[in-house]
Amino acid sequence: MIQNRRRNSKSSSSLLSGHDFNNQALINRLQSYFYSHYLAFSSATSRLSSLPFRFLSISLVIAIALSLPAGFYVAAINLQKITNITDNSNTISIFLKTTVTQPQIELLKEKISLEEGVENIRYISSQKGLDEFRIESGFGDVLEMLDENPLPPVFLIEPNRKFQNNTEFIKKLVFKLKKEHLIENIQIDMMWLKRLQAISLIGERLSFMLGAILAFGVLLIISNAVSLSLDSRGEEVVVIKLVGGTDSYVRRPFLYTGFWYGAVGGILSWIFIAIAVYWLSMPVEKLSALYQNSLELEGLGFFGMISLVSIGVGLGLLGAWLAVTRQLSGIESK
Amino acid sequence: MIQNRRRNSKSSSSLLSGHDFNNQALINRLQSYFYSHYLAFSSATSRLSSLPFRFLSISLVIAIALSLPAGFYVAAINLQKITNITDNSNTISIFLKTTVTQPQIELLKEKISLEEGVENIRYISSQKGLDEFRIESGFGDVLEMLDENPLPPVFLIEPNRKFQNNTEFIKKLVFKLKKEHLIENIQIDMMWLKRLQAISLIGERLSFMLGAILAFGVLLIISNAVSLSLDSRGEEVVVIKLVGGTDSYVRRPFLYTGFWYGAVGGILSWIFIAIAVYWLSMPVEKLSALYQNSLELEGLGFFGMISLVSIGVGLGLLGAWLAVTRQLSGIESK
Amino acid sequence: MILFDKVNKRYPSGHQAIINLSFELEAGEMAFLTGHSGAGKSTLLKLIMLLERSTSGQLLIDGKNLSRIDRTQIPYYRRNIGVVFQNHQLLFDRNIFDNVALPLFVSGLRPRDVGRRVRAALDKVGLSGKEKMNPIMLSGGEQQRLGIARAVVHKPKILLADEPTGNLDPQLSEEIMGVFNKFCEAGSTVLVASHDLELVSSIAQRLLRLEKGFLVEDKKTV
Amino acid sequence: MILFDKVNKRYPSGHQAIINLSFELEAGEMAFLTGHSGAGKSTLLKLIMLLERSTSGQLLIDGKNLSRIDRTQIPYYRRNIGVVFQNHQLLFDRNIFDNVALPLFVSGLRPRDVGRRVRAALDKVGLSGKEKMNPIMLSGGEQQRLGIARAVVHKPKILLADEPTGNLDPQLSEEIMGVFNKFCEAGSTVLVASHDLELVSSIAQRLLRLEKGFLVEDKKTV
Ligand SMILES: Nc1ncnc2c1ncn2[C@@H]1O[C@H](COP(=O)(O)OP(=O)(O)OP(=O)(O)O)[C@@H](O)[C@H]1O
Ligand SMILES: Nc1ncnc2c1ncn2[C@@H]1O[C@H](COP(=O)(O)OP(=O)(O)OP(=O)(O)O)[C@@H](O)[C@H]1O
Ligand SMILES: [Mg+2]
Ligand SMILES: [Mg+2]
Repeated sequence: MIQNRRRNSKSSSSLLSGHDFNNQALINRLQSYFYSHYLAFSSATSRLSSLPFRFLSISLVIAIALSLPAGFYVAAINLQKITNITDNSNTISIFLKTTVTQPQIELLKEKISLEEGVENIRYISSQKGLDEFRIESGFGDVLEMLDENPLPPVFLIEPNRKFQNNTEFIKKLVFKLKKEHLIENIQIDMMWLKRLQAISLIGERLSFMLGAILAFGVLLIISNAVSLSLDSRGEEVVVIKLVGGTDSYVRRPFLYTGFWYGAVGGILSWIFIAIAVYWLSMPVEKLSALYQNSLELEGLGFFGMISLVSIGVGLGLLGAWLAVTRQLSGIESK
Repeated sequence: MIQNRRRNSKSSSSLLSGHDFNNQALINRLQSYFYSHYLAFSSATSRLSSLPFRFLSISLVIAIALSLPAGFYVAAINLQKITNITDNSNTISIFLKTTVTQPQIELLKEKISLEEGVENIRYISSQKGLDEFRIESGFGDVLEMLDENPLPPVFLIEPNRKFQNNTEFIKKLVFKLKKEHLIENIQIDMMWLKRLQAISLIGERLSFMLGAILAFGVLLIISNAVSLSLDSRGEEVVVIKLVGGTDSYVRRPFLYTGFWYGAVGGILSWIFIAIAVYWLSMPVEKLSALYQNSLELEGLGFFGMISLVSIGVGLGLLGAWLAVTRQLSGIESK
Repeated sequence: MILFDKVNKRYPSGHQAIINLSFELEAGEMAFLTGHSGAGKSTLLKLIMLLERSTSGQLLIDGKNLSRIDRTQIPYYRRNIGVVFQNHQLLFDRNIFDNVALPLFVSGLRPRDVGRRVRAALDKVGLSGKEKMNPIMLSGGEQQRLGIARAVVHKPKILLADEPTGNLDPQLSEEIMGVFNKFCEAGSTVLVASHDLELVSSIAQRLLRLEKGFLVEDKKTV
Repeated sequence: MILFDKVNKRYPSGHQAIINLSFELEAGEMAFLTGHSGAGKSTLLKLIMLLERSTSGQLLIDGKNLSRIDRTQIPYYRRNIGVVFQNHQLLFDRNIFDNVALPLFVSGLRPRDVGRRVRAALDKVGLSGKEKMNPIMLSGGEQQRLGIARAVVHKPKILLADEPTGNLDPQLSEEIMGVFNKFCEAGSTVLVASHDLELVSSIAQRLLRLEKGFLVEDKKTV
């Protein structure tokens, strides 16, 4: 044994090889590698679960921060969906005089549907129009304040596919219909549609802005949480370095900590949004069923959930990594 | 000296008196009390300023969290202000035919202003009306998408104060005006006003909801920050307790820490909102100047700033207090 | 001044660290506490400090029954005791002056008296002139002496020291014992836990020996 | 195995802790390091551990010049050294087993070998059967022995000990010295800093004495 050491002292690199167990098979090295990951994972997990209040409160903060941009995103895609339903099919709106009677409407509907190029005609009474506006603007019960219904009865005409983008033909059709004395006005596309598009555009812009600000906030929160919890475990980092632990060995449990914060924060935030969508979707669907319009609120979906949790995990890992690296760089000089 | 101690050992309460310096004048006690506050304050301050990155990032997180409900609040009061301007004065809107000419308008204006009970009459061209809608709805540049201006030219009539709430009189006036062939329609209050009211109502509701959620978040963030930074100073708490420090002595520097987090977070959040209001107010004021309407965006103001900073400080102190108390209760059993 | 009457201490883990211990120390008396590692010396000192509560028996300090002192009174009680801890218990984020001044600050001494007292205490242990340094820059023995300075700076009625010379060379150890001796002569009660039998036996004082929680010897040395 | 050649160490504060120090320790040799408090003993050990870098001079360990070891190589270098720290450096949020097993885990030893080795090391210092306890529940001397167990568990080529018996009674101290001696006989190089002149002089080994950073004595005891 002593002879062996004497030999080592000549081949001076032996001290730095890091392979203390040269005759150990690859499978053993893998085994101990995974074991060290398992230890880091279980130490991070048991530490977090030993302070459940703190763990949940930090995760909750992250969830709140993640929910806001995600919520704006969901609102924006739903508004866009509403506008897209009608927007693609270049609908013609025919506003009737408010004095029109039911038989007159039946007759006019019959007549228009026989016109060349008219694929489909749908009647919306002023009451239905109001309901529609109510859902799509989201102003719900507040619309009750209106003294009288400001919307006229409307025919919605969907032109035949081959004439869809033929403005010349549509102009002709409009000119022809204008002669009808029951018709007050004809519009290609409805006003409120434009407004909804505007709202959804603003919503999208806001969600990007807020998203950027809040993602930055999440990063700050997580890296602060990890860096503060590193402070209280500065002793641990020092001792592990003293007995020959590498930087990545030190980093491992903290990365798992960041992972858990981010993952649980992401899942909580997805749950928040799912609850909000569910809560809003019931009245919307009920109203849209009123006039055979299949408007269904869209949640984040499976892909969205995966993205949200991934973003949370990514931010968690990044925050943890930043915090540990900052801490480690200050240690070696001690 | 020994005799003195012997005497003390008979009057057994001396050990617990806490008044080691019985002959010390009141002024000295006050001096040392303020000195201990000064020490706690300066230790908290120097500790925070020695880690400026962490201090700023935690304050920034708090600022973001405070800004969101405060921003919603500001938006809601501004919307309410817009609606209130016209709402109080029961304005009558006279929609003219789109075919009306400038001389006709002048004549009609002259005629109406001579009617009994008409205090004030203002003309809004369809272009101006569109601009007005644009500002007050906040849809700005997106309105450019409209194919044609859907708004008619309008007279706004403000009835004489004594007829303000006299519906009988107003009905008579409307009936009289309706005979005028240039007038298309007369409304008491405008549609968009109702809608704005609706929006501002929703905004208010949202700001309360979000405000509650985010205030909770701020509390969690601050108490976590303080409780984590207490962990890393658990040693300090122990040593101070060992040499006879009272709970309030231990708590003091941490309360100052919470104070700083909350105060700086509140001030930053006020700055964020001030910047946003300034950024939005320029276009709004320019447009409102167009037709002698003194619409000025309102910021949080001095009182609002005080409130915001106070809320921040309150939450900071509360969070710190919760964290230290939790820590302290675990120490004595050691 | 210190009276143990059939005191028992059982840790929550079930270990019985002090068993049926009785002895009395007069005011102004000095005593050494020895015994093997794990005998219960530190536990005995912790009971006096109210860092641990006895499970049974009476413990009277200065005539006051410790079981009647509640949580809010503990800080005021501790201000009458100076302790040298086995693991020093220093604050590495404050300089040496602030470490020593801590007992004075917590009891609200007038600022202008603090400096004088702290310098006097540091002088006694041979650390004068290092006030502005950080304890992390001190050698093990210097840290231990810093702990001693903090224990004596507020001139406590009772001085407890747990292995105060474990990191000191024989010469320094004797000097420190001299400091304790002077303290005792000034009227304080001094109780020192130590393994250094050679040092202990060289001083004419009372000696208490613990073994597995029992008091097995109580004699005057030399 | 350990070669100091005109080594100087000056701390950033300006203090010159090691001055022009030269000596050599053969592989398998055992030596004691003594000197007054603040003489530079811990600093010397820290230089070998690469906890501090020398300001000038050559320091060769196992033929390797330490100034050529960069930051990423330090962990692998340290795995060949076992150290008993003056302030123990234990982790109070892990149990005794995990504390001792730490050097084995960081170097990636097979899990099934860890248990056997840890129990053997704890047995050597008289702490067997306490694996599941927390270090906070140990007496000062038991904590010191825990630190010794951790230093020897991975059978290092070089064993450094800084005041390893400061909290131990004379009998236990001798037993621990026996452990170090066995280690030395098995081929390790052992360097022990100690104040306990009595203990040191009772063992026939090399003795290095520092004074204010200078090496003032280098002799064989007994
Ligand atoms: N918090 C605790 N929980 C459980 N057991 C404890 C605790 N503290 C100490 N012990 C046990 O009580 C016994 C006495 O401990 P104590 O610290 O009083 O010994 P000591 O005489 O000071 O020894 P040393 O000289 O080694 O410091 C030891 O066996 C120790 O393991
Ligand atoms: N980080 C540091 N910065 C400045 N000075 C230091 C630092 N560490 C130690 N010193 C000084 O260097 C000198 C030697 O310290 P060292 O710890 O080597 O002494 P030692 O021989 O181990 O003493 P002891 O027996 O008391 O542990 C001491 O005077 C100490 O104040
Ligand atoms: Mg002890
Ligand atoms: Mg030392």
